[in-house]
Amino acid sequence: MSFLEGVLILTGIVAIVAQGVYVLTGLTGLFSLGQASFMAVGAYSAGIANLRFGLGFIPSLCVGVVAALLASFVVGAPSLKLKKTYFSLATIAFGYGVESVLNVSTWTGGSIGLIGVANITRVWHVAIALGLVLWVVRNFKLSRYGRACVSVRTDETAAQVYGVNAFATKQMAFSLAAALAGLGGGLYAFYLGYLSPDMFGIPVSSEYLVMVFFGGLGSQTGAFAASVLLTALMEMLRTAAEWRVILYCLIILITLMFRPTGLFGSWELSFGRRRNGSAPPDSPGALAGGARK
Amino acid sequence: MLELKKVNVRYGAIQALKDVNLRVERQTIVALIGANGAGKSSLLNAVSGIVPYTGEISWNGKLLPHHPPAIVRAGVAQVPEGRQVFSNLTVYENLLAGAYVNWSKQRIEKNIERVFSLFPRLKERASQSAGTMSGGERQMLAIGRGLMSEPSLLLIDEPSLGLSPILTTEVLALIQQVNEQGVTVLLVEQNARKSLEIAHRGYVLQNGKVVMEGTGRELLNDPAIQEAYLGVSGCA
Amino acid sequence: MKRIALLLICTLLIGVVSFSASAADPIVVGFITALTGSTSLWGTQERNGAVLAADEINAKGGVLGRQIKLIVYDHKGQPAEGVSAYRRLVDQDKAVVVGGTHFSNISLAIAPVAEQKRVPIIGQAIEPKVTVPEPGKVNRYTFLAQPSSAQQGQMMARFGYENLGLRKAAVLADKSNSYSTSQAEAFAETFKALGGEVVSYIEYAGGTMDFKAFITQIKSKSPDVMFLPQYAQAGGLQVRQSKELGLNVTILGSNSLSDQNYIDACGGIQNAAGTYHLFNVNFDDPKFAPFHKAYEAKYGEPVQTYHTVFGYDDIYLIADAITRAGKVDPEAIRDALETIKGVPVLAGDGMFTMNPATHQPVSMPSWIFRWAADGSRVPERLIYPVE
Amino acid sequence: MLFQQIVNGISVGSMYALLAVGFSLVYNILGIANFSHGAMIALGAFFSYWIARYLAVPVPVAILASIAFTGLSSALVELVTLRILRKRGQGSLYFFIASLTVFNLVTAVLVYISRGNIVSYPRAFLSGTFTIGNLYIPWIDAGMLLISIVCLAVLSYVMFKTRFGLAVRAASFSIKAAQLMGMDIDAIIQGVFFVSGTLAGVTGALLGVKYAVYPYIGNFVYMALFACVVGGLGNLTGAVLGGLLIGLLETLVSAYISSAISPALTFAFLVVILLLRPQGLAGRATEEKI
Repeated sequence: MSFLEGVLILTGIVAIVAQGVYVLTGLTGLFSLGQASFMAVGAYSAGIANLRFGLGFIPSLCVGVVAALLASFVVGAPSLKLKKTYFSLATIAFGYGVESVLNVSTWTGGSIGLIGVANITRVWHVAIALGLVLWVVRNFKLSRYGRACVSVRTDETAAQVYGVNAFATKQMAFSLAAALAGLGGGLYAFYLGYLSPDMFGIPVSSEYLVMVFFGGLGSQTGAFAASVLLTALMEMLRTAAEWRVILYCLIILITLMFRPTGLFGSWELSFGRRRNGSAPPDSPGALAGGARK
Repeated sequence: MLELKKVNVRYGAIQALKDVNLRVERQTIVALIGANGAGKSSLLNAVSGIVPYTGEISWNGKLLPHHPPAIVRAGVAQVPEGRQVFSNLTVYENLLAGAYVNWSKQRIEKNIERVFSLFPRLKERASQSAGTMSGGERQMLAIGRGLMSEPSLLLIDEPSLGLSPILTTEVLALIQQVNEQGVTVLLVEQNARKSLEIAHRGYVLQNGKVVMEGTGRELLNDPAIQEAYLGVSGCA
Repeated sequence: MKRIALLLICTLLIGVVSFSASAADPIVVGFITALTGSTSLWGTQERNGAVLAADEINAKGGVLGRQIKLIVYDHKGQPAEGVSAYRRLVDQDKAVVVGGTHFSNISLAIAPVAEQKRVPIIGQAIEPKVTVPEPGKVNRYTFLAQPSSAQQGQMMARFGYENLGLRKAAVLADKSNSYSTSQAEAFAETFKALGGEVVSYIEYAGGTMDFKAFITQIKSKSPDVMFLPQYAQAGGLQVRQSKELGLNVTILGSNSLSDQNYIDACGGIQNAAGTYHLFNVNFDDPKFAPFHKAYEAKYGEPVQTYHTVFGYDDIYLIADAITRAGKVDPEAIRDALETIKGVPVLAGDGMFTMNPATHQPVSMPSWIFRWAADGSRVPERLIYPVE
Repeated sequence: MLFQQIVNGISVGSMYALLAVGFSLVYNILGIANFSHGAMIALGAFFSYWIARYLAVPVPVAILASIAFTGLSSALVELVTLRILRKRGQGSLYFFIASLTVFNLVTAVLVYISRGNIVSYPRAFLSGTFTIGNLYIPWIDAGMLLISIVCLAVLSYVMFKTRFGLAVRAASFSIKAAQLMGMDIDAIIQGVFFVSGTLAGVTGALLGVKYAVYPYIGNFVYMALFACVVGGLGNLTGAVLGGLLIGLLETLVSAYISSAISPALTFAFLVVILLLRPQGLAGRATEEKI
């Protein structure tokens, strides 16, 4: 596999996970600092399924996705009923939990990590997965479930008055996001062939959040474009040596100041009929407990 | 005299006020009536400078700035609906907050005494948290707080919201009393009948436009108004 | 339109990334290290050492009559970044051999990729699994240039038991760092095998800054020695906090405790004095004089940490391998790396020999140092690992 | 040993409390997590270190100077991020992301300047230990507890006895209503950032004295968020209680249950507490704000 293929695969994986964050944060207004941990669950489950149970590529990926889904129910069931802030906190707790369990467990290789997962992922795998994910998320957004998510984000109480089950809607968005993170994680495991707990910390989760805002909170296109742009940017800045992270942060910050709604705002690329995305209102989501104007 | 000339307010794609012209003579009560979403609160908020607008708003011949503190200092105060009293502060602190633009301790004390004489109930509850008060008491506090900056023009938003009919009458009587002390009042009310009864003039807003104006009596007797806003039983 | 243009730019950017031509006149040697992130001090020192070595070699006419072109990339402390850097070096820059990474997790991620790409990498990641993923198997293209963590833990245990006569040990290990856990395990195993007792073995979660809960526990077991296989910061804090809680025992530590940082983290030399640590470089040895002089001339400041030597030695080992390979071919260079024998280096006892079966150095000794009250490192003895 | 562990826990907790109070000030007024607080913690640590080292002044003087600096930096962050966003009609939600980026940026700059180095103050400040019976109490811990108490006393004076404090509390309830009272909301928010920045500066400098000065010291901000939420949002007393609770819990879990997974267990406990008491420790079940 060449360098370019490697970059393309990584970009695709980032884009898949970012689509999940878009559903969760952009559509539903929930902030998760645990998306990378769902990646970890997906990656480790897929890796272990392959390494210890000899499952093939596709079945292992399925195991990863299912494991992430299960985890999303465990985290979501208690926390999604509460204020959005507590949900965010629960995701942080989940992040710490996953990291320490991975460090402690001999089954996952502890801090040394899981060595010897097969290198299977190729560009076309990721391309197909990404295409599917983009299609699913687009349809989800336009479906009644997507509209339910938007109504929960805008005003949860009002949504419930109109017959939207807010808890179920949030759980659905959370699980979809977790499943996508799990899928991304699985592909990651088979791309890298090696997993260690420090790959999936809270800082990684927050990078995904920044990414979705950078692209435009209300735009699926934006989430996709931002994942491509920022992954490429980080790679290009490799030659900047010590200045790399500083430049990366500066570029993001300046962009956000000049385009506070992100690159794409709520604009969507559409084929045929022009369709305007739903503009995200300025209702603080999670990490913003006492919601007020 | 408060004068609005060609005032426009927009929130993104929605235009809340369209070329509104409006006058409030000194020491009168002017009622602003209209359906929900007609732009009544936007108009008050434009005058208070907390929503951006285009056009001219002047008070006593001087153009009002767009900066809320300067507007309050110019003698224009707003009494927002009753839920907006600071329920994390005590009654006394709420009044202090109302006197924020005033630096003189003596005058603040004097004003507090004045408010307490208008609303004796507030005095009893001075050290109580505003969050524990009933709807009527909150409304009184909101009005009292509005008076603390010694305004010459008071904008009052929905004083009867959530109040029983008896309390509504009581609060409107208090507003009349305040007016008699020389304060000009621009009143926004859902309860069109009662507010027009105490108002010298009234304006009817519909979809962000002034569609009708006249004295309180004229409007009360207008058949179109009767049908749209007064009904048989009056608005709840 | 603007937005569609933006989209197009996104897709083009990916292409641009891969766009860097390489005229293959000089020999391209890659180097991967941490230039950003929490270990960037070590990384930049490693890079400085590597650049210094490459310059020296080039000034003497290069290797096989060709100049060395050293390309250094950052890995940010993240395994996937390390793999991307390796791929970029091999695919885009056409590097024939790669040096670096002091991070076990990053080298563990690169190792399988190196097996596919068949371009050797020689570095300082001391986890034995980097080169020997499972007993009896060796990663053909991955090499280690310093004693492994197992050997370092073992040497410390022997020194403590045999030379200092210590019998009751407490071990404190960072569960999130294999550098720490693997040394701790080796130490505990050796110490017990020698006849000592490990009274307390505590593994804590990564990122911990306050160790008083553990130190209070350790204190109740009254050990006579604490083994701290830590980075300088954590190790220093542990020592400082144990002094604060009235626990005064002999401290044995890993090679990171030789950083000047360690004294700072201890809160001053009065706390750090008496600590024994490992270090396979003795800067006081006169043979380092030219190295120090050259470094200061080039960078205008003294050497900060021993990682400088690691980068420096890596490049000389690579140069030697290329010379013996006789051609600029990754496979030949790999074979030459595997058969390094008696090549002069600065670390250890000055001679480097590679074990072809493990891709780790043969009997590479380390100095045991003691931090003296005046802030100098006093070499106690040179100790060899037992194979 | 249990008493010693409790002392250890309180010493960690008092620090978290101070962190949480500064953090909750901005949280209360904007309703959003301000991660640039982490940047201010790190700047406070580095700046007081630099002053103490290069100007050779006593550590307490250096800390005071750095507090002014972090206060101003915090106000500057408000000016170049939140102010611009508000003028463009975007509110606190986007500021959340901007503050996260500011945090990352400042950390990266400090990594660049310090090259990831760990440093300590040139001369010992509050070093050593005193004992009460079997209890060992480091001076730095006692000092931090004392300084925390002083800071909290000053802060509660400012919040409850001054005009500025009244405005901040009013704005915490409703920015719109505060504006209608003639309060200059931009100035108030700026002031809150300044005060919050000074608190971050004190904490950062003290953390630097207690542990060491290093670029990632700002990561303590996550603890501040936790303490703030567990204590009950919008409540300064709650922030203090939350901080103390987390410190104690963390220490006791490490000591008696499991050291390797103590963060995970601690956070799990906290989530359970929130499930049982959703308004937080000191939160009253008051009505929702509008």
